[in-house]
Amino acid sequence: GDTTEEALKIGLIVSLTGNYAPLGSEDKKSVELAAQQLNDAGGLLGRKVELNVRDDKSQPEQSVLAFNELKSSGVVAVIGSPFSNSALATIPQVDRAKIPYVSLTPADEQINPIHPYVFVVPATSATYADRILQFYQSQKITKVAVAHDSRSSYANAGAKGMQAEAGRYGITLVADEQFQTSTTEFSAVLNNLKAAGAQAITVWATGAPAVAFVKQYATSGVRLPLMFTGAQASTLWLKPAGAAAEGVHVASSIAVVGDALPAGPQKTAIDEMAKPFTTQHGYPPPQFAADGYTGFKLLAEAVKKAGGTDPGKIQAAFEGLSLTTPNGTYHYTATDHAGLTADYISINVVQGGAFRATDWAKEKLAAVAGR
Amino acid sequence: MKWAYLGVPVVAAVPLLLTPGQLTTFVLLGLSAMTVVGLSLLMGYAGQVSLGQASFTAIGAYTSGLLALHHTPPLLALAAAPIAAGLAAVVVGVPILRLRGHQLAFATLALQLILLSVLGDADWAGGAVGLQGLPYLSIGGFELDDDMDYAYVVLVGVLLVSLIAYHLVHSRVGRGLRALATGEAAAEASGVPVGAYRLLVFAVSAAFAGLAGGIYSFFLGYLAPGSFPVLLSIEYVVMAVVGGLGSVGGALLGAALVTVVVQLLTTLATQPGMPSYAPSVLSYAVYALLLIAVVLFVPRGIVPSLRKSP
Amino acid sequence: MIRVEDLVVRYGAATALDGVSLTVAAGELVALIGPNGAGKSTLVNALAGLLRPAAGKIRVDGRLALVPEGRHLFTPLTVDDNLRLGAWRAKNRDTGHIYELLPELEPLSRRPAGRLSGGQQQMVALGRALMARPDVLVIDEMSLGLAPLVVRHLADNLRERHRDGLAVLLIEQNARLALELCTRAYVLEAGRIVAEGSAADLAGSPQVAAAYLGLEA
Amino acid sequence: MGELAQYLVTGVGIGCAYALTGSGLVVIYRVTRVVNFAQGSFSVFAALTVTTLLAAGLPHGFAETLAVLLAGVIGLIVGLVATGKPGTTAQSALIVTLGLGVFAYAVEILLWGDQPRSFDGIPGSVGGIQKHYLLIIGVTAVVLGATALLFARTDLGRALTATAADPYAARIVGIDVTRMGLLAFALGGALGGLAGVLITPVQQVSFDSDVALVVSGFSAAILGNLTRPGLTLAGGLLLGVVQTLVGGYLSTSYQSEVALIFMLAVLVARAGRRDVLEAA
Amino acid sequence: MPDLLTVTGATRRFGGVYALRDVDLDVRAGETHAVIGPNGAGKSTLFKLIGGQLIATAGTIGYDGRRIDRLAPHRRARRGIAIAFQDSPVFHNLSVTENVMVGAHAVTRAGPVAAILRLPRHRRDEVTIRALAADALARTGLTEWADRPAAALPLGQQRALQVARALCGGPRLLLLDEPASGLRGPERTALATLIEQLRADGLSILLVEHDVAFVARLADRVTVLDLGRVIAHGTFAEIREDPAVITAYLGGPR
Ligand SMILES: Nc1ncnc2c1ncn2[C@@H]1O[C@H](COP(=O)(O)OP(=O)(O)OP(=O)(O)O)[C@@H](O)[C@H]1O
Ligand SMILES: Nc1ncnc2c1ncn2[C@@H]1O[C@H](COP(=O)(O)OP(=O)(O)OP(=O)(O)O)[C@@H](O)[C@H]1O
Ligand SMILES: [Mg+2]
Ligand SMILES: [Mg+2]
Repeated sequence: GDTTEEALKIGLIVSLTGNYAPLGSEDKKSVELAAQQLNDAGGLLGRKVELNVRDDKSQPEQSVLAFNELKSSGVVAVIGSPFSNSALATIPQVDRAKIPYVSLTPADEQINPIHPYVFVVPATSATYADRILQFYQSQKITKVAVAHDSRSSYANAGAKGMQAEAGRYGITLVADEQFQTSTTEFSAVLNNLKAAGAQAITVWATGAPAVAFVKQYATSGVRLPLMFTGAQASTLWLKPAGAAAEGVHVASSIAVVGDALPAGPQKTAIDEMAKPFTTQHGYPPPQFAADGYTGFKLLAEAVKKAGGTDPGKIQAAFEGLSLTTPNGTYHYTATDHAGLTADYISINVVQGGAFRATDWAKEKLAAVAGR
Repeated sequence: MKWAYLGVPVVAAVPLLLTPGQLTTFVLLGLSAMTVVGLSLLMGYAGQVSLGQASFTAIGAYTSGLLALHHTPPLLALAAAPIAAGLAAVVVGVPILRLRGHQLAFATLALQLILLSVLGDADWAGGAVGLQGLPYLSIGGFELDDDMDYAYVVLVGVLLVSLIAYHLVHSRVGRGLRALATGEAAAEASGVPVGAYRLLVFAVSAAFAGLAGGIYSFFLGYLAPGSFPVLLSIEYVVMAVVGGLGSVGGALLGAALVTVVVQLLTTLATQPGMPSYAPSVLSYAVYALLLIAVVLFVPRGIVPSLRKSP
Repeated sequence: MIRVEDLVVRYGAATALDGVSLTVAAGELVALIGPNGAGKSTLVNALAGLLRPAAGKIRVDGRLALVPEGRHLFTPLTVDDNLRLGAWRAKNRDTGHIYELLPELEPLSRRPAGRLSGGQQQMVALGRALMARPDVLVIDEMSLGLAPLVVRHLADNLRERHRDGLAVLLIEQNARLALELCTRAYVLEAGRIVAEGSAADLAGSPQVAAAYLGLEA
Repeated sequence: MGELAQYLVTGVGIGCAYALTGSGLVVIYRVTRVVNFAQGSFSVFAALTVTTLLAAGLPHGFAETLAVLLAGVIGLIVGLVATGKPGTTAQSALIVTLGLGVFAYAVEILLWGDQPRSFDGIPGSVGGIQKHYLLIIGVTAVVLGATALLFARTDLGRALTATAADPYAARIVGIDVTRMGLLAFALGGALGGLAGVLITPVQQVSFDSDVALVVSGFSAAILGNLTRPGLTLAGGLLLGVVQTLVGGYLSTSYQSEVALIFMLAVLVARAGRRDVLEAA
Repeated sequence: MPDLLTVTGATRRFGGVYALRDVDLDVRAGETHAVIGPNGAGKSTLFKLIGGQLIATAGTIGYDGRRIDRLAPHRRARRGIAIAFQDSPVFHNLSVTENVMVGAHAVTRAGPVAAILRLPRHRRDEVTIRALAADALARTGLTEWADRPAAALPLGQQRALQVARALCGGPRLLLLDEPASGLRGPERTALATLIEQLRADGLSILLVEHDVAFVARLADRVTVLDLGRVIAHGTFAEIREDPAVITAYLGGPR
């Protein structure tokens, strides 16, 4: 027998290679940061936390394999991939294994229907859709055209979410153009969007097509206001898009615009992450980093509340958890495994190569930041 | 082949000695080996290059997966996998086997891209997200729910496939195949039904891939078009060439070598303390260098070179 | 022109040439005869620098051109291009004199060489070698697949070029023709030279007659 | 109507990039019988190099030329590794190029990271058509015309073709087979580099863009069985135009698949006709 | 004797070039029939039409009382037509014996299922094939080369191997396109003897050869082609006096 208390093992499946590597590597950095902060502060339940990192290579089946392997090696819980397909592939295994799974991807299918052991960190696509529609309503926009990547579940769910909710805000969707993750040429899509007679365009995409889209939009002469979603709320999109992104709207989590917030618990939560992250890596944490950090915080809180490593108890602890994190204040319940409302989403505009919260967003966010 | 019979009990003991992670690798390795044995038969004996072999793995996997989801007894669903893949090969083979060499290689590649696209948009096949939560394989009420079980299923599969390949090659048909690869006109003039044989070997190799796909679907419980990218097909070709074309042993060794190297690199690169670019840079560079070195210094493939070093 | 001393060539473990020595002087017509598998083609390939000898010396003075066994044409290229490539090192790429020598080829000049009959291809192979305007010509099988009239015509032409100073090392399935055409000859058997001398003497030797003259006309 | 013209020009422009990549494959295959799987890396490497050179303040035109030349040099190096060792078969060389393509990933990620990059081309547009597409088309026409002339009309071109047709015979007539092979790789590298440099301003490249490029280039070249520059151009344009038309009038989701099916149909139909004509 | 093979009006065009034009030819059962003519006369083309490697532009081919000109080559092989090509390389990835064994495809049937399951039929066929191959090797003097890789054969033996492969299928009609080319005196004599034996065994043989002495010795009848047309036929003694044949092919006495 070991005399020293054994470390508490937490699995982390992220994409370190392949398309989602940019997201996954930020997740990894921030989860490592959160774990280090926790260990420095004495650990969890008096034990050190040890991360077991697996690369899903941006391939869902690798995530499944990694999960099975982590399960066999006795982890307490798993923080899962930023790639939505990876998460969706792994969740049936989670259902079987009954190990808490904290997901870093926003796909709505994860919480609808509820999988008892799955808890989602980022605001889901539908939540984003909701917030974007709120914004359009405030701007008196009634006809919106959507373009989305039909191969991404994030984008599919987002487009579907807008479709479902648009009516509530008195908005009609006049076009829904589809493209693929591999599409590089958008002149046809832009032509069709223009022809649809919309007042604004919302694009649901992840990765490379979002950059190509905004660049071709800039030269196409389509002058409609353009909105991107949370997947673009990082320098990964902002930098390659360059000047083409100026004036474009991007929805993001509240963590991205921490500077614009009044002092209060929300700003403190963001600063706790942003300051050391910036010192360590030389740039402020992008949205994905905030997700990873938040996910770890939530998990640690649930374990603490459960008072042990029994998976059933951790699950029960999650379903009554309230916590203010860089992403906002979560309230998980037995029927809500998303935990976050649209109130914590900011609508920004790109100005001078940075995301600036719109006045509308500032006003809305200030209302929740102090709570 | 005699030595191979001795190898069977040795290999059969291997799964017992492996850690959970290694066991996963072992299963995946075996599945690749099954496909590569077929590919090696196709390329090494019949001289037909396929850059789309993973499409047959996909067809097998989806056949099993869909049947199992629709409550077909798992064993039956598994048996359907190689049959569906073989039939698919016959259907596409009739037109495309008129093509030779690179044109055939292109055709197989194109068909795979098309298949992936169709699967990606097919709601009945789960679209791009794929099929989730497939049941485990069960044999006579006994559910195979752990990697160890699949290690043995795969072993049986590899053995079966190797035996079929070996028997086929060492026969009248096998000689006909090898002959038509180098001298189509002369082979045909000797009575070799060239068209039928081409189709046969194409279908057999597809069936092997399909069987592997079927087992894969039960093992993983999850299928998506993205699990069968074109790069996987190319990886199969690399395995076949590294091991040595036209040799069952070579196919097995090639698959083993490539799988193990990739696995080792992944493990190494995700070790704590590695820089964030390590996973990609390290694994690409080392993989590439090893591949180049093996191919340059053992150009005929490992097994043929061992067999008769000149 | 050509001087070969104690040449040894191996394929793996098998020795194909085992100490062969041979000379072709400037302007000389020399025949090399021997049974199938004796090593004649091996010797030719070594002469052309396409095989690395295990031992021995090879010296070639002047420009050497080769008609290889099996013709080895550039099948996708036209007859004319094949001929022009024969002169890749010689800079004069005018093909006129070849069409004069082999008028059968003229109408075929723009056809891909792969679409010729066997004999037509053999003519192109000969023409290509002559395009190099060689000082010494090595012919591995001259009459292979050629109609009797063409063979006779070529033999006459070789004699003529020989008078203009061309040296030739000739391998020829028809040993009688080879011995008629050449002044000297070597007999190669199982990788060794077993006889050499004037062509007339060898033609008269009963052993050679029995072994190589067979039933040719 | 304006739309159709726009799609056609865009399609031809993209098709040109495919044709250039395909021609690189053809030049190398025609001379060495090696299908160069590293072909796409030349484009990626050149394009990424341009981003660096431009950032370092080099003027447009100069930066692009330099990058194309560099791609030629890289082609030469790939050729040396893949075919330099005596006794390397075309098949093993193919796998070596594959390996080199993967190796390029490592180098590119180290130098430029794994995110897509792009740079500006010729700005502006005429009649809804980006001017840059016209540049692509013009440059491609000149370069591929010259390449076709090289093979069809010059002795060097014949010697290059002869090298692959029968390396043994090529050596017999005194052609330096190794040098011809390396020349082909250098040329192929430059063509690949050109494709990358031309197309990047209207798309963008990342380290793994090479796969899509190789597949498209291969598709273009396959029409001429990897040996005919003219048919490769036709193949590239066909592919590009069918793709944009499908994207424009049907659906962007299926554009590349429809183009592939189209190519396949052409190939199979042609093979069928040949069967009847010539069984041997 | 009845005709085994009847070619009527055979025509074959390559683009604008007629390789064969309206050629008639018949081979009787048990005869050795030679086809001679200048280079490019169309001899090999004629053989490929009979073997099925080329399809005729016009004309018919009858064999054993039935038309075969639409039959795939391997079906013709099954009916007993074997062909040794002028230029076809050996199967260089096979050993000499295996090369010959391929020839036995025409007379055996065991298919893939028999092979995979190792059914008795497979075993029986393997025994038959080995015996046939051994016999064909012996008859062509290749026994001592049997286990070598075919790629390493010298030219003469490669030609003999073509003949052996054709023989191994136990044909009734044997097409030999320049079988003696590249053979030296003694090998040539041996081949001639073999062909005489085959004729005595009742085989019909169609022979192309530029060695006039060889043809003179073996041929019962000779057909002479020039520029794709038949310019003469008859016994060797008859055609050798034919002025057209002398100008086109044989040349005058010197
Ligand atoms: N590539 C090779 N590999 C191994 N052995 C070879 C190879 N080429 C030739 N040989 C062997 O070398 C010997 C000489 O062959 P070579 O071709 O030189 O004979 P040759 O005299 O030209 O015969 P032929 O008259 O039939 O042309 C033969 O025993 C042959 O088997
Ligand atoms: N694929 C082809 N395309 C075009 N022309 C061809 C083709 N094959 C053969 N020919 C031409 O058809 C004619 C007949 O050729 P064939 O090979 O039958 O001649 P052959 O009588 O066998 O000659 P040889 O004695 O030289 O072997 C020749 O003029 C030849 O150039
Ligand atoms: Mg020889
Ligand atoms: Mg002929």
